[in-house]
Amino acid sequence: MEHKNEQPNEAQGHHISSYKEHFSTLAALLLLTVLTVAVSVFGADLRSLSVATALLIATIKALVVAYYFMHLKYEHKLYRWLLLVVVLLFVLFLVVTSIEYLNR
Amino acid sequence: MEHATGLVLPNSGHNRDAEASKMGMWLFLFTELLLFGGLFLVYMVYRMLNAEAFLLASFELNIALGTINTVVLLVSSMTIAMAITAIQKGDRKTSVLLLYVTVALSLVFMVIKFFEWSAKINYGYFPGMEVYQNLPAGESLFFFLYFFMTSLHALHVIIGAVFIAVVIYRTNKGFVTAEKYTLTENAGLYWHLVDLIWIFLFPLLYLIH
Amino acid sequence: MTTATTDLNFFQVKRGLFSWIFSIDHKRIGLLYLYSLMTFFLVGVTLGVLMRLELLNPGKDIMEAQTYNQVFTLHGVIMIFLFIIPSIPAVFGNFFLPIMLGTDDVSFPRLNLLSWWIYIIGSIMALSTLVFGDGPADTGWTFYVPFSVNTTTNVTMSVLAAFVLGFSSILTGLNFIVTIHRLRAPGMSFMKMPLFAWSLYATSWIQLLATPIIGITLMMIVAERFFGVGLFDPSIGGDPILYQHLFWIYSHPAVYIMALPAFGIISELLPTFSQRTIFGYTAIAFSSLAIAFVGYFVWGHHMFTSGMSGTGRIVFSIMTFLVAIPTAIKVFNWVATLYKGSINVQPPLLYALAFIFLFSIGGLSGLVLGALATDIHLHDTYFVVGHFHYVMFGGTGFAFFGALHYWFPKIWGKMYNITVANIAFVIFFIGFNVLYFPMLVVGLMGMPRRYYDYLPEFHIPNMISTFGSWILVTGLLLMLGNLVAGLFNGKKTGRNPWNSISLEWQTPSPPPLANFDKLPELPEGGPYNYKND
Amino acid sequence: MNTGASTFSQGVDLSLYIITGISLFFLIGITVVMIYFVIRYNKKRNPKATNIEGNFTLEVVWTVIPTLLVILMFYYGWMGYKPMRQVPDNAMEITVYGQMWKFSFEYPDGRITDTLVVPINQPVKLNLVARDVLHSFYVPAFRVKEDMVPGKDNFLWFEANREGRYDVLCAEYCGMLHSFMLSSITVVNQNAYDEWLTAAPIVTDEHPGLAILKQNACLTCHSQDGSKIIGPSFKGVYGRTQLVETNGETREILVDDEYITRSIYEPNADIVQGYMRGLMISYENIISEEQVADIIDYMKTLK
Ligand code: HEA
Ligand code: HEA
Ligand code: HEC
Ligand code: CUA
Ligand SMILES: [Cu+2]
Repeated sequence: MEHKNEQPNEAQGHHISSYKEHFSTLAALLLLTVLTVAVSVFGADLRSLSVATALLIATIKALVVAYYFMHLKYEHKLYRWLLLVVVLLFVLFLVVTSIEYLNR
Repeated sequence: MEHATGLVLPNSGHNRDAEASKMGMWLFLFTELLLFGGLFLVYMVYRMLNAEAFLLASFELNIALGTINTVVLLVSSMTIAMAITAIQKGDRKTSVLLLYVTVALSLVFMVIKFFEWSAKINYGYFPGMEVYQNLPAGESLFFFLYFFMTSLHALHVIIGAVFIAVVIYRTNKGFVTAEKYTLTENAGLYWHLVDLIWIFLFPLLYLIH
Repeated sequence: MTTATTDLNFFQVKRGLFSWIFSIDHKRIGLLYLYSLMTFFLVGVTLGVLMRLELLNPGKDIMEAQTYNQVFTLHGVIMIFLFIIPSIPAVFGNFFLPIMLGTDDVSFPRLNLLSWWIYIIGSIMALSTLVFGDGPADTGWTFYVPFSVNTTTNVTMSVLAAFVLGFSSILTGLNFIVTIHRLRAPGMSFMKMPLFAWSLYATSWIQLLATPIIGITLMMIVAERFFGVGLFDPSIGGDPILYQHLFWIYSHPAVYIMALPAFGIISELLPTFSQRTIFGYTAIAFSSLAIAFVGYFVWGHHMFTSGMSGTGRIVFSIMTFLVAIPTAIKVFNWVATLYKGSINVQPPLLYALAFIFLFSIGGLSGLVLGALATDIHLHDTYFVVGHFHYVMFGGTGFAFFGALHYWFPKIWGKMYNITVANIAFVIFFIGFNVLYFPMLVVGLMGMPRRYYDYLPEFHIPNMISTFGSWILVTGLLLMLGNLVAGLFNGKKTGRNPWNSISLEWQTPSPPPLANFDKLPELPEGGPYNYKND
Repeated sequence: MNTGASTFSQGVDLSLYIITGISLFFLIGITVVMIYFVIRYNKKRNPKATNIEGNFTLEVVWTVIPTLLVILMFYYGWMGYKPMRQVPDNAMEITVYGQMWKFSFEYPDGRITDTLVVPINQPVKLNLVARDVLHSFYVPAFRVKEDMVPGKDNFLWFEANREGRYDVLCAEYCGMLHSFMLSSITVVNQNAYDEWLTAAPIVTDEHPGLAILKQNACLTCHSQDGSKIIGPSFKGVYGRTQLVETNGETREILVDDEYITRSIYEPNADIVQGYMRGLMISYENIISEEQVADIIDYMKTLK
């Protein structure tokens, strides 16, 4: 099997994010924060719906931080795969545990 | 390097390898994720078992302060990301300045957190206190988790701030340069993780109404 | 190509205690682990033998009930956290992984030294309970709440020790993953990597991703003991079973931290001693990853009687059976590797063959435990004790000693007495079975574990088992004695006494500080491609 | 293994035999093949090895066959277990209390016993209640076991189908005398059971206080003859002065009614010197004040 480019490599050169890009990222994150607080404060009677939106927004925010601030977007794809596996593993922990508890 | 003599291999473990340090940092962040993950699991189960109590207890937390702290952390995340950009461009001064701003923001975060905690402690919500002992079932669990999770997070904030302080020192000494900035990058990664955790803690503790 | 300017091996470059305990050479760190680990192992087995002595007859033989409880807890803690989890990765992984990858050290040599120090600190903390506080914990190595929160013995210290040891384990795993990604010799793709490296890779991922969970869980116990908030107390909405979930989310994957490196060792030993390629390289490599992944989702099989939901029990039982498949695949491939080989029967091979036999007994008894109906009967009986000694001692333990015999000439450049090693092996093997097989039997009869005293009908198997422990002691002492004798006056060996083509045998024994005196040459067509045609 | 004595034994034993059978087949197969190869392809007989990289068909075969076999094992295990959680409607209910280190049984009519007597061929449901820490109710002959978890309801049921006396063991580690936490189940025929039921509780001239002590397993920790077990002996305890530790301070105290009551309701308030905290649970909701008075009365007789 040939494994070209399988390894992340320094020689690939580093992406330098611009200040502007960081600034827009922050703007997006703040917007999402306002949104999630608003949903919670004004949508208090949505109950489980508001839990879902809060977690959804948090996940989006986390992805934005990871992709732009943490440069995941410009990293070798290995890193995205690993992160995916780790998150998947953790989510499966939660799922399996809830299967157990919800059927008590 | 311990061996001055002998054969030098192209893939030596004693070569400077920026990619390796970054990879190491990422792996370390994974362990941090799962450390908090364990707590999130406990939170999930107990919330499932005590939905109403968790709801009631979460009303006691101050959304305004929580939101401000969220904003503080997000801004600090940006400043450290910018510090990396600055050093990559060879602009050492700006980089250091931005790092200082980041540390300052971490202090702001801790001060606000401190006021929040002392307010709760004044009410007697700290584990072991009178009021806490008499809380209805489930609510005391919420406060225990609140203190446990936020203080573990605060510990990470402190470690992150110290880490950044080291970076400032090393940058000033000229060890961190436009070619050799892994240290700044790793501090950034760590700091973003602190932010990431908070991004989940905030809605789970303050917002879920 | 540069050649070595000096012939000094890594023992000779520097001398003195400090040149060891502050060394960042992976080979020295590996040996530091070996010496400390063997010390703790001897403490652990001594406790084991004492327990067997107590169980020789019903009623009190040599110690009080409380002492017995502390002894088996300390035995379990030492064996799990101090011996078997670090064992193969920390000793042989450290020593040989870089060499087998054709590099001169791990990616983070200083971090490597730090993990050894953390390991030592954690171990001292664990053993300090013998001297300080109210004696060693008496909870069993599982620290189940609420007992572990109520008891007055020194649980806090034991738990903190396990926490600290977890850090060491994480750092080693992290180091290995990065090393495997970054430092493979030019031309060694993942699919040309020795299987030992593959197994360490899978192991490291488990160490990295499961250990934090036990860390946080143990912290909760400590918090409980300080604040007494009742985190797991149902009367305020908590759930004692949640503790068990958290504990086993780590501790089941942990059994694969113990087993996978052993699988890696066997995959190295068999090709060398049958002088042919390994059968089914890809299957063996990927089954490690499969075990690592699926192994995360079977933790509930330790809790079948805890009052889990029915659905939970069924899910966990199915997953348990699924995780046996990749292991079965490995076993079949190993046996097939012997086919048409040119088999050279030497002590390391004997350990490898014994491994396959004993581990199969252990693993197959695991299947009995994985089935719902039978586990209800056998949970927390001596059947479980038999099961895990077969997999841990008969499996990982035998692989560890196999590896020690295999790499002994490489590490020290000398050879032990082969005949004595063979005799010791036979005694060891017999003693092992006499010791542990009766446990499976007495478990089926219904004797619960962690029993200081037992009903008269369980007497005979317990007696046989205790006799077995004496045979085992004889074998072990003979084996260790032979190795130590080999250290001092063994015959010098060359680079490659076993005629292997793996990279570590291309360098002098003991290796020089930089690991190689000439650029290593990867075997053509894969790591096990013996030239047989 | 001892012969089964309940309706579950068949299912459990069947799955045990099936799994063991398949396991033995593989174990013996692997061992024999392994030894054969070592002899047949020994380097003396076969100086030149042949490289065989692998065989895809074989890999598939030895993946699929074990998969099918483990599904079979799972299935039998599941079937043997399934009835264990389905309690028949006509089951009689008995509550089992587990505490360090004694089981006690409460019958529907309120009688409390140390050992269980049940009629043959009658489903019995046991409600499991733990008072202090985890315990596990284990009857090897019935092939049943279930943990007793403090603060949580758990249950177990069985239908005995052979007369006799069977051991009950505690199978979850619960502290110092875990291995002494034993009891027994006597399975009798319906007539004998009815007789046992209607027989008036054995009247003895036992002191009522002693009866309470026995019922609540106090005597597993407290002797009546002056010897130290886990707690202080009750002999001569009343009226004596002794050293206790209260909130970390040592003080001298007179053992009187008030102190004994406190010792029973809040055992961790004063710890007698030389003993461990946290072992004795509070009997606040278990022993009534009148009963405590009886106990005190009885203690006075232990000189
Ligand atoms: C090295 C450590 C190790 C390993 C590798 C394993 C491997 C396995 N274990 Fe074990 N286990 C422990 C260490 C280990 N275990 C410990 C320490 C405990 C007790 C903890 C405590 O409570 O203190 C325990 C307890 C334990 C229990 C809980 C028992 C109880 O308390 O009630 C169960 C239940 O399912 C179980 C199952 C298994 C299974 C199915 C495997 C499988 O992975 C085994 C797979 C192997 C084989 C199947 C054999 C080889 C294959 C063949 C010979 C081919 C033929 C195979 C087929 C046809 C499938 N183990
Ligand atoms: C790798 C892991 C490992 C190993 C190798 C062993 C080895 C042994 N164990 Fe281990 N055991 C565990 C892991 C292990 N154990 C665990 C995890 C538990 C569960 C604990 C719990 O329930 O919490 C357990 C529980 C356990 C029990 C059950 C206790 C109970 O439930 O009541 C018993 C009982 O016999 C036992 C016995 C033994 C014996 C006799 C050995 C023997 O192999 C020892 C053999 C000894 C020798 C081969 C040589 C000894 C040498 C000397 C005496 C000389 C010393 C010399 C010098 C110091 C110079 N062990
Ligand atoms: C698990 C063991 C255990 C059980 C069961 C137990 N005790 Fe105790 N008891 C202790 C211990 C240990 C102490 C000493 C420490 C303390 O004072 O709490 C003690 C102390 C006492 C004392 C104070 C004795 C003195 O010398 O001052 C009294 C009275 C007492 N117990 C009564 C009871 C009664 C009544 C019961 C049963 C209803 C009971 N105990 C059950 C362990 C037990
Ligand atoms: Cu009760 Cu063990
Ligand atoms: Cu397991």
